[in-house]
Amino acid sequence: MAIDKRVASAAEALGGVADGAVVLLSGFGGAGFANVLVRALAEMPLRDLTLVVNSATHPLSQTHLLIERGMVRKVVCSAARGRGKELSVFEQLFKQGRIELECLPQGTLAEKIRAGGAGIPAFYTPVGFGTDLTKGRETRTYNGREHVLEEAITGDLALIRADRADRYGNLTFRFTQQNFGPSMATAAKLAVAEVRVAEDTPIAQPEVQLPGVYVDRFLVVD
Amino acid sequence: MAIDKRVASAAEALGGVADGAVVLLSGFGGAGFANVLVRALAEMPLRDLTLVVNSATHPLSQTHLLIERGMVRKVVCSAARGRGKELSVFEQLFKQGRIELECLPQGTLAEKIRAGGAGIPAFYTPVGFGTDLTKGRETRTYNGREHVLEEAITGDLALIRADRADRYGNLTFRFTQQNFGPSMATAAKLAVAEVRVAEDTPIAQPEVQLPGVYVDRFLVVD
Amino acid sequence: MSNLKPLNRFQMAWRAAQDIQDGMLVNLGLGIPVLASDYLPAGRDVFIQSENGIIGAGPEAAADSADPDLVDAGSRRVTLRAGASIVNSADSFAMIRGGHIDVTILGCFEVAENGDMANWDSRVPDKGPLVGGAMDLAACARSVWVIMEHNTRGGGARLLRRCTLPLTAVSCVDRIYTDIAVLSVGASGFVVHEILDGMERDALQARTGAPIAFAPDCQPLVAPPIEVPG
Amino acid sequence: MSNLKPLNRFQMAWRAAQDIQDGMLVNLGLGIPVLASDYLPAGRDVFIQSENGIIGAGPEAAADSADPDLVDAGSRRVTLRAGASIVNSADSFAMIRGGHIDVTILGCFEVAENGDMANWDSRVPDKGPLVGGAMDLAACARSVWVIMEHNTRGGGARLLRRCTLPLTAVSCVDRIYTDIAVLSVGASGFVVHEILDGMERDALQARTGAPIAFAPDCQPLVAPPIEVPG
Repeated sequence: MAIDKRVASAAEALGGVADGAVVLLSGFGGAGFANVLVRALAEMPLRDLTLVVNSATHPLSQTHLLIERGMVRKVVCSAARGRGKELSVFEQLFKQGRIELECLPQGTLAEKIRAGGAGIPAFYTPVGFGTDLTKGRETRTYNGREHVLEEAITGDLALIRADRADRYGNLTFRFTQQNFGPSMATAAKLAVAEVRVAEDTPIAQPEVQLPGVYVDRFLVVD
Repeated sequence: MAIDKRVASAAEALGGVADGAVVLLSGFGGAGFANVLVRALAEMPLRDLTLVVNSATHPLSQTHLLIERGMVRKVVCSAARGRGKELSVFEQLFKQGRIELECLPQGTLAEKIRAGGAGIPAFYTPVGFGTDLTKGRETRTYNGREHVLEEAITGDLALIRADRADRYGNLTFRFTQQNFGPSMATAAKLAVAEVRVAEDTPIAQPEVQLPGVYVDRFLVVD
Repeated sequence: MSNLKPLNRFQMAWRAAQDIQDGMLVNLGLGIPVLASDYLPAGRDVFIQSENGIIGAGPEAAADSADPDLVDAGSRRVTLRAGASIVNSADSFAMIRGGHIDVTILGCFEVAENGDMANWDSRVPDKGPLVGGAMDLAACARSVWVIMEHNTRGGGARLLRRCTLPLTAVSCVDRIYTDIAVLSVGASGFVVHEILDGMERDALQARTGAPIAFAPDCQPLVAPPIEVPG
Repeated sequence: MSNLKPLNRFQMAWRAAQDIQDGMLVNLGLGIPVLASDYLPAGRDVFIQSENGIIGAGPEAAADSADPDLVDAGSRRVTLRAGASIVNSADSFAMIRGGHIDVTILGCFEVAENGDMANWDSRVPDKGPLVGGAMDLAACARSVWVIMEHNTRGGGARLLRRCTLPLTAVSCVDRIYTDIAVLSVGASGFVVHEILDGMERDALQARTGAPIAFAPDCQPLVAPPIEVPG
């Protein structure tokens, strides 16, 4: 049967997601948030999610919906600070001890996800050595410099945003929209994309930025 | 001064290469060999080179020139078998104990080079565990499976082949021409490309397959 | 018994191809495995991955349209299927090592009853090693299938208690397609699922270097006639 | 002495920008550092890297051409320079961690005389942590420059024997541009290369929380007048 990864609804896109899922959410600085899918996820009766996302508090992301509805047990991110003096939803829950946090250097976060998709269970990095974020971590000297051992991140679900898709799930991204999306798709058991446009014909080979074999389903939004 | 990475001659492209250099050579299956630059390198009075190359014996590569001229102390590769029953130049020298060999699984070779360019000094991989190629290597269990620890590869010089370049060194590749080229460029102190075409205007952003910041010099070859 | 005709290499490739499921991402090794792409059952939409970075390799190119920059893992000049894309070697092996290949079909010298595989070093004196992507594929594809003659030219067993040749990967082989049988490797060793039509079970055991069990639904192995090109 | 006018934040950015060399790949942190791109000396061809993957970020976009998919590390909608390219986050941090950034200029709270840096956690009660790419940049850029006020609002020292705030990276800072001095961090601690025009050396030492040495060619720090927008 001819491959066709397009789905008709957000419900179909998110079918099979279960309590306790580790959910990888793309997006940085306003670009690449899969906000339609995140809103749809927030409508599902899910609990104990772990979110892996660069920022837990970016105002242009809908991540806060999942957090404020009490669906999230833990956040793994590089940024969890709300803007201004008011506490963000995340910060309020964190202050109350109602949500767990693992804060990572952004490049370590990105590399852990890339490793998860690439079959590398652990790697050494110089980043974070000697800081509070790597306390108690195993270290080793390479090239006269201390490094910390970091383990891969894998997920049950990745929700990513792209620009165009073809039936095979091949994706293109606009400008900085890609950020964490491509590696998150490789690291998740189920990778779902929301896109602006579904192409009727296959995307030409040199334009494909994420091979469709990494994408399980995509939804056209707007 | 406006950046312009184009050089006029192979001599200029290879200026500064010294005895004992670790040289990364791109190419796989006939695509992506920087044969013009390799031929020029073979004309230089260099000794004790270490070559990092997928195959030491591919008939469409000029790697054998460096080997047969006695310039090479060691080869790191995933393939060192000549075709047919006749021994290749590499095999003859290896039989005579006049050249060293480190044979690696191809994906481990590729990942070690990628790690070298990405500031990852070492990583664990399941590949090669329990085989002769990883004897004596440090191992560790992740997810119930044994993994071996592999260290990064970096080089003094990378010679890679691409299709088009702009003055900033941005590169595009045709089809499977890319193979090891992009990661080799990231892992070498000096990355030199040979290309078919120099573009007068910058290559459009989505078409760039290797950012020019990784390319130090490029030479246009027929 | 002497009339029994084992499968030729095209028929072995055909037999393995019948088990490739719709929508799979498949990596085919050099030699017999790469032939399997010609025998996929109609209607199966399959992507062939080539270790040098092709996702969606098509058939070998015609001489007049062959492109030297579009080659597969066997240095053959190939084509691309609809929806194909190409990545670099680091990303290709990230795909392989990351467990994204549904099935790899590999040529092989020996398989042990625990699934150990030896397919990269046949110990030819003075010839250099050639491992290529074999270890990555054998260790990391979700399913590892082997196509090989059941026995060596000298009649020796290739299915063994323990491999005698250097290993490619440990405990990795899931299925074996030989010229006289189709087997799987289970927790207790080799299980025969198909045996050459007309062959006695004892005869198969005699040609195998480890105990074999027969699946309850063991079938005769039959393949359509396919001529080996002269 | 009371007439001495420290540099404003635009002048500090200007001063750091003068030291960016032709052909460099530069990453500019949020706040004052990002202003430096406006003050590059004429004729310097520089690529600005943004941690979210831009190689060659241009100035902030005009409101009518701003694109929500083209943002920098500070979520500003920006433009691209000629020759720009864009990679994903894993590749962007491979570039950063791999030592391919010639210079990063970062905002900072504290620097210790051994080069330790604290710039990510000012211990505001109940506010969540925000490390972003600071640790990657501080640990791995070839050269790490800091722009910060020489003292806290309360007059406390920011250049210290040891940092009091949580570290970003150890022994990483190469140069410091403050409102009253330009310093480097050497094997024996802080070395002053420029001191605010007219300021006494003792006065600078009094405002610094660790011993300072003066380079033999120490110069007066002067910047052209740049107004801080109301």
